[in-house]
Amino acid sequence: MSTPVARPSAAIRVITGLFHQPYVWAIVALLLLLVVNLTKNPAYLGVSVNAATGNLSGNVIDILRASAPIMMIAVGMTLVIATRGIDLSVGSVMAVAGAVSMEFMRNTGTGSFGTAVVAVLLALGISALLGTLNGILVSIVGLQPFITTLVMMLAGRGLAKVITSGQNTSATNETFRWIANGTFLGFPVVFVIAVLIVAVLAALVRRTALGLMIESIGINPKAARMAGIRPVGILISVYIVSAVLAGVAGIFSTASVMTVEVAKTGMTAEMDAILAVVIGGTSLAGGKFSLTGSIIGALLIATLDKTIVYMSIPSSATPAFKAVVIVIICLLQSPRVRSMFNRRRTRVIITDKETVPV
Amino acid sequence: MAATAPAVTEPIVEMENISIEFPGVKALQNVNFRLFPGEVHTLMGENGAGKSTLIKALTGVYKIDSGTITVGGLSRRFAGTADAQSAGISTVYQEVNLCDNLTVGENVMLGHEVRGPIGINWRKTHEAAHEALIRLGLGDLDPRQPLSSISLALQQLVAISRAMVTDSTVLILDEPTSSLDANEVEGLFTVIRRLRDEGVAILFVSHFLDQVYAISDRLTVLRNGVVVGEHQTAALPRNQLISEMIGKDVDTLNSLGSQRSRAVHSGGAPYYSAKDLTRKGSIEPVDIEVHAGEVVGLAGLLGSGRTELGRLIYGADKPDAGIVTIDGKTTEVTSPVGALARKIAFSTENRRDEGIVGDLTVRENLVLAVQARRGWARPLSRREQAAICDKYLVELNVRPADPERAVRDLSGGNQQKVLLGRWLATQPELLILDEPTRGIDVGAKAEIQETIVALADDGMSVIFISSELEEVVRLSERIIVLKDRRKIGEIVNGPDVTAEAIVDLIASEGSGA
Amino acid sequence: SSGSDEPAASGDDSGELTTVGFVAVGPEGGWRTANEQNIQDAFSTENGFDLKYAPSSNGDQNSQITAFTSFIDEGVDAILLSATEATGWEDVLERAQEAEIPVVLLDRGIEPNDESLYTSRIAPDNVGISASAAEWANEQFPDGANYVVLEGPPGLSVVNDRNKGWDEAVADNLTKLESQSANWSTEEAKSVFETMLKANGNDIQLVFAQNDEMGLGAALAVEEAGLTPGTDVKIITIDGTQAALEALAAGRLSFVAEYNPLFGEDAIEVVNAALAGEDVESSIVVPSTTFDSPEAATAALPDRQY
Amino acid sequence: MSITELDRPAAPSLLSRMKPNLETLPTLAAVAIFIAMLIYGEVAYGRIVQFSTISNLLINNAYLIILAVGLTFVILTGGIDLSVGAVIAISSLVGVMLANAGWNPLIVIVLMILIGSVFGVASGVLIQYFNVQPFIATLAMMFLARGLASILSTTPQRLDDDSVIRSLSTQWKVYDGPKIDDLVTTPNVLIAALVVIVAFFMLHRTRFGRTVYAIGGSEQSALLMGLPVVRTKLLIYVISGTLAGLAAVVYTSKLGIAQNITGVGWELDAIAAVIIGGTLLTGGAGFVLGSVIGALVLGLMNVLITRDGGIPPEATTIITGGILLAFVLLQRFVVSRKRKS
Ligand SMILES: Nc1ncnc2c1ncn2[C@@H]1O[C@H](COP(=O)(O)OP(=O)(O)OP(=O)(O)O)[C@@H](O)[C@H]1O
Ligand SMILES: Nc1ncnc2c1ncn2[C@@H]1O[C@H](COP(=O)(O)OP(=O)(O)OP(=O)(O)O)[C@@H](O)[C@H]1O
Ligand SMILES: [Mg+2]
Ligand SMILES: [Mg+2]
Repeated sequence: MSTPVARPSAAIRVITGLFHQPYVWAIVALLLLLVVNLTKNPAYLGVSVNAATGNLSGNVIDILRASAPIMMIAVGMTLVIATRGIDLSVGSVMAVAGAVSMEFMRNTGTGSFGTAVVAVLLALGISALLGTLNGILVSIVGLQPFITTLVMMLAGRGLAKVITSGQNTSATNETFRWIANGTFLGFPVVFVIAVLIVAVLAALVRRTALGLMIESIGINPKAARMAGIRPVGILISVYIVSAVLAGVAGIFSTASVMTVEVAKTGMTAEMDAILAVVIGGTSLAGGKFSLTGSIIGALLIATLDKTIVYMSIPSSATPAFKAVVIVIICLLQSPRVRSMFNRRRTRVIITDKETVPV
Repeated sequence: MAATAPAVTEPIVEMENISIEFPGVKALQNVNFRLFPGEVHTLMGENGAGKSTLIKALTGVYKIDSGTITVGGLSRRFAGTADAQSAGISTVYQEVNLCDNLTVGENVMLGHEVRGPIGINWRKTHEAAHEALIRLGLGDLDPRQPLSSISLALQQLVAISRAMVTDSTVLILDEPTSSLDANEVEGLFTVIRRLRDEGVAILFVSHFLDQVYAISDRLTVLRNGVVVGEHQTAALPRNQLISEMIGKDVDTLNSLGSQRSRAVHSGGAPYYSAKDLTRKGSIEPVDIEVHAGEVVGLAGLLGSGRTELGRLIYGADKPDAGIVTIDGKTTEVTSPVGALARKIAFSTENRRDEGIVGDLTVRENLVLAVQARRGWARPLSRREQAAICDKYLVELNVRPADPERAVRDLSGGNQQKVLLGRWLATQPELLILDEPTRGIDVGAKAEIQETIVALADDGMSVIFISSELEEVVRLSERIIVLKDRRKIGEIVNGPDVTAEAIVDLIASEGSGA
Repeated sequence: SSGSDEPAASGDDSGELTTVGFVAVGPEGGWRTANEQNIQDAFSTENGFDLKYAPSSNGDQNSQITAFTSFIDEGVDAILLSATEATGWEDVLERAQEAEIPVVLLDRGIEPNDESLYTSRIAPDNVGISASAAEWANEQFPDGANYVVLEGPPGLSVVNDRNKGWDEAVADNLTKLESQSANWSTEEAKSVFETMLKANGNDIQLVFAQNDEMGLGAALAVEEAGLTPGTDVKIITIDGTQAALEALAAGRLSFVAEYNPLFGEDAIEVVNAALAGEDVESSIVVPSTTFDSPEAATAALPDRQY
Repeated sequence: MSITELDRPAAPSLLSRMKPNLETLPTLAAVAIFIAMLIYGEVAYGRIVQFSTISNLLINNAYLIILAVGLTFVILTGGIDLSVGAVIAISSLVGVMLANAGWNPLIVIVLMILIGSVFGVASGVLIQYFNVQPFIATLAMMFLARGLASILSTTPQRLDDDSVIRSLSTQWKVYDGPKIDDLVTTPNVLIAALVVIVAFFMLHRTRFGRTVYAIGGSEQSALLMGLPVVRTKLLIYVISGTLAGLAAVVYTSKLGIAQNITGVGWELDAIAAVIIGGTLLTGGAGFVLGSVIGALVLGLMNVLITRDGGIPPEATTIITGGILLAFVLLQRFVVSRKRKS
């Protein structure tokens, strides 16, 4: 058992390091939640090797595992939001991806590695398809992202039900199961995969000029166009990315129970994602975005959910508890309150919101 | 060297020891400023000197760090424009601040709508708006037409006419003339004079010396956030004013010949030529040719279609018809992307909405177009970006020359310079400049003009749009004159060509719409 | 279940079909799908019916009321109602009466239970079923145990009924550590129970899962924790879907109380009787069995239709 | 020419804004498509264009209309309010409990409405003074309202039949048709109608309303034009909250019960209604009348799906989505066509 005290002190050093970051308060809140849990059980942060399964086990591990799907959709959502859009369909896409993979594995009976791979590819493929649809409707047809993805949210949920003909299909495939329940070097495989994907994506947007272009489109579409940026391509691709990542999330959450629950999988996931993004310091008005922030946001939400159970807060009270936490974080992030913390004078800085042509 | 105040003793506005500091910039330092009833007082200063900030400090848009503000004898700290307005101070800020989802009339009357028994009386409201517009000579502008359908220049006038609706004791105009042409300016000035004679105190900002001398009684000169002088305008020689503004004597302004002698190389085949370039409802068929190393000016009145022609050539609007030949090859330019690929660049007149990307840094704004042309996959290396910044921040002396500052925090003029830099960085063969010197201070303006000439001498083709005819005449070798979205003539520049001559041409050509 | 004999073919001999509006809940899980499929199969054209199926928009009562009124306006011959919620039906039921349309309640009853408002109610007994589960628990743990409840979203009638039946029948020496909602979901149940185990240092002997899905999720969590379901932690579920019985047969669940979804035939009888003007008993309880051993499950599995 | 424009007898504000131009077009399109849906329904299934169906369309969607009106204000400024559904839950629960505790029904009704206002104020303060983004602020309020409701009671609370609140849903037969085909209305419907009228007046005939549009156009400009931006933005969230409270009264009186799970997802319905009505989510353009149409379109859509009755259970949401999509596409098409000509 590693000592719980070691971690916070380290984290505090991190905070002092990036105090200027917008998501610093998310980190603070995250630590506070952990402390809350510690009050119930000082060994909360302890990680031990489970004799029976040989895996690392512990609350932290659980949190990492639970955060993986949220992380996926949050990161995709971040890019969409940066372009002044929003993607309400991620939850349904999760369900579709899960449904496709489960149905495939059930029907092709074989529990082989190959089956798992094909299932994954199928799931991601159809997700990409739905994403493309979103992207085309938003960028070429010029519908409002909110309504477009709202439609996709309804239709996608239905599609999932059609695919499994209303059943909660389950299948057996060790490889597939391993994705969600296995561990790699002690870490949950889902988490490792998530981190890898995020790393690749981050490199893609930050090491190339994509990030810059996405941000300019989000900040001032007209100016971006005049500067020779092609909005269409970029818009379509961010919606595809968002959908594919949602597909990954769908695989994660169905693989953990090897069942797709057409009416449950990914339900209200979009809210979690958006929360994570905003808590991470990206503005829903579009423009500047922070992937790191969104990841921290995702971790925070996972921790929050776990804390609620760990502190055995009665389920009827959970929404209220969530609300309080969210409000606190938002207040901590607000300039008004911040200025009380750090000396800097706040000044009336007006942010202009031009309307996007629709 | 404070000048003696006019007969009226008590200043209506008195600002003492005003200081404002933004992260990294001392925008104002212990500024003292007095504004008397019945005077037109001009704020002079280079881009970034602190003029707009001083105004925003007065109206409470920015909180002041120290100092006192006295209005009408009472010490005040306004909470914002609304607050200031209720105290009789109406303000027209630098950038056009209107709502383009509303009609012209609604914009003029917002907050002052005429109310009847059953709420707003729209007929009366629009009538009132109409009257306000008439006072600025916009009688033929329909108050019910959407704001978005009128040109930026008109929008600027509409913004000013808002101030005509309320009768206030103080009227603040931050660069109201930046995109107006001679007639509009004259119209505006008559209004200003009348108001002054009615005892209104008017605070005026402009970079046009002629205008300043024409209208203002006194002026206060700012440099780097410090007051360097308060003068009776009449008593102040231009050169002294200029040297006070930029802190050193400049003769560059005169060094550049009053007119550009027709260059030899513009003989052969034109680099760019368009036949019957058309867009329904915006431009009737136009022929235009630009040779390598030639500056072609577009002259015309407001709404004559200069901007639209520029946008058409750049592909910002899709032409309906027209044969375009670039460097001997016939092509089509239907989108900014296509234009950039063909080494055409267009610097917009609408800096805020179509130009800068506010939240991005100066560096990102500078490299944006270059990067866009390279495509997302081939990002400019840090070094390349730094190179671009160093080159243009210096060349156009943007202040503060800090590439990592958010461009929206720059002063209007400096934003304009950054934009110009963005387009120069793409090293275009054909450069279309729509009001490139809008809001640029005298010194910088001369530098920019020189830059343009230099670029042309290096073989770049330039299409130059400006509401300041003198400027057009000074820089262009040929001048295309537009009226009512129609090309009505083409003048080869020569000693006998003057701004007046062009105005006459426009006036003589048929009857205006 | 009863009513398995030849359906009264009143539709057939009089050539044209009887229009029946089915105000349903819509697909939400194994049990519901089975139940509504069964109804739809029963009221087939062969049996002389034209069934109009109107699922709710994810369980929103208002959408059901809209559908119900719409059926009245359309003037169907009879209405089948599986309400998502028990309360708030008086007005529309009265309108149905005014329109002389017989209404048969499926599964969920109404509150207050004013029998004059509807023809008959056909349903298994939620309270009774969860009570029987509790009794099984009592005899399994004569000298006490720690247990947790995995319930549906707080506020639903089902949840309240199943809690009621359980709490009334469960013995005092079984101590409820906590009760959390897992929204009927396997995935959530797994995540919730994994944390419950950690929070209580694995000292949980019994889980009362209010539906099969959540029970299966709990079982997974138990296995992940390296314990064995059935021995270390006994899991009770309600519904009796195929998946649950398979798990029971495999010993991963310990007790499955069936909540019998197959009462399409009974519904047909009632509807025909009502249309023929005969009077029918106002409440028909659908018999439901319980499975308390792998053997029982294995026996039942072959002819399990859902 | 503008002179002649002005000499013309004044076009009443309604007409002058409703004459087809780019901003009114989406709304007009919505109306047209709604009518088309009615006709299609009548032809395909029959018994659509009849008194009872239309009456019920209004009766069943009165609450949605009220919600949509509230959201129109918010969305016009470019904001959003996700809390309305949950606010209905808490407000109706408290209302019913108090009523059953023997409080004076009128006081109870006022309280129910005020509860909505309180949540509105909370959202407004978070957004205006703490720069919390509307989406998040109101999401938090949604959780809070829902949570408080669940804490209050997870069992349905039933209103006594003789309660005065119930009387709001008494059906007045305007015209007594054959069997149940009557033209009926309820006080609730009239309340909704009143709300719409007042809202229309506020938006188009008061300075407050114009400020709402201005903020939607450009908040910065509105500020620099000296409009009371802060006050207005606060107010619109109060309005939307208050109307949610009113909607709670209406819905409770109709159902006679209150539950912590009432109104899940209604905020999306209301938002969809507003958008279908032709309001831009980015703010600045749209009409409250459009939102009413939007609400009715959604209602009618459900009726049609029910009438069809043959749709496989899994496919229903697909159909709903499809119709929505078809709707906005058609709207979009009409508008772009208009823009060209
Ligand atoms: N909101 C802000 N945040 C940070 N710095 C600012 C802000 N506004 C202005 N500044 C800085 O304050 C200085 C003065 O700006 P200001 O706009 O007053 O100049 P100006 O005299 O109006 O110039 P111009 O003639 O170009 O309009 C500039 O250096 C500018 O960068
Ligand atoms: N007098 C006017 N009445 C109505 N619309 C006008 C008028 N003048 C210009 N516009 C509109 O402004 C837009 C741009 O005009 P444009 O900018 O090309 O003219 P311009 O010569 O560039 O004048 P400016 O000096 O304002 O740029 C066009 O859409 C045109 O319809
Ligand atoms: Mg300025
Ligand atoms: Mg122009």
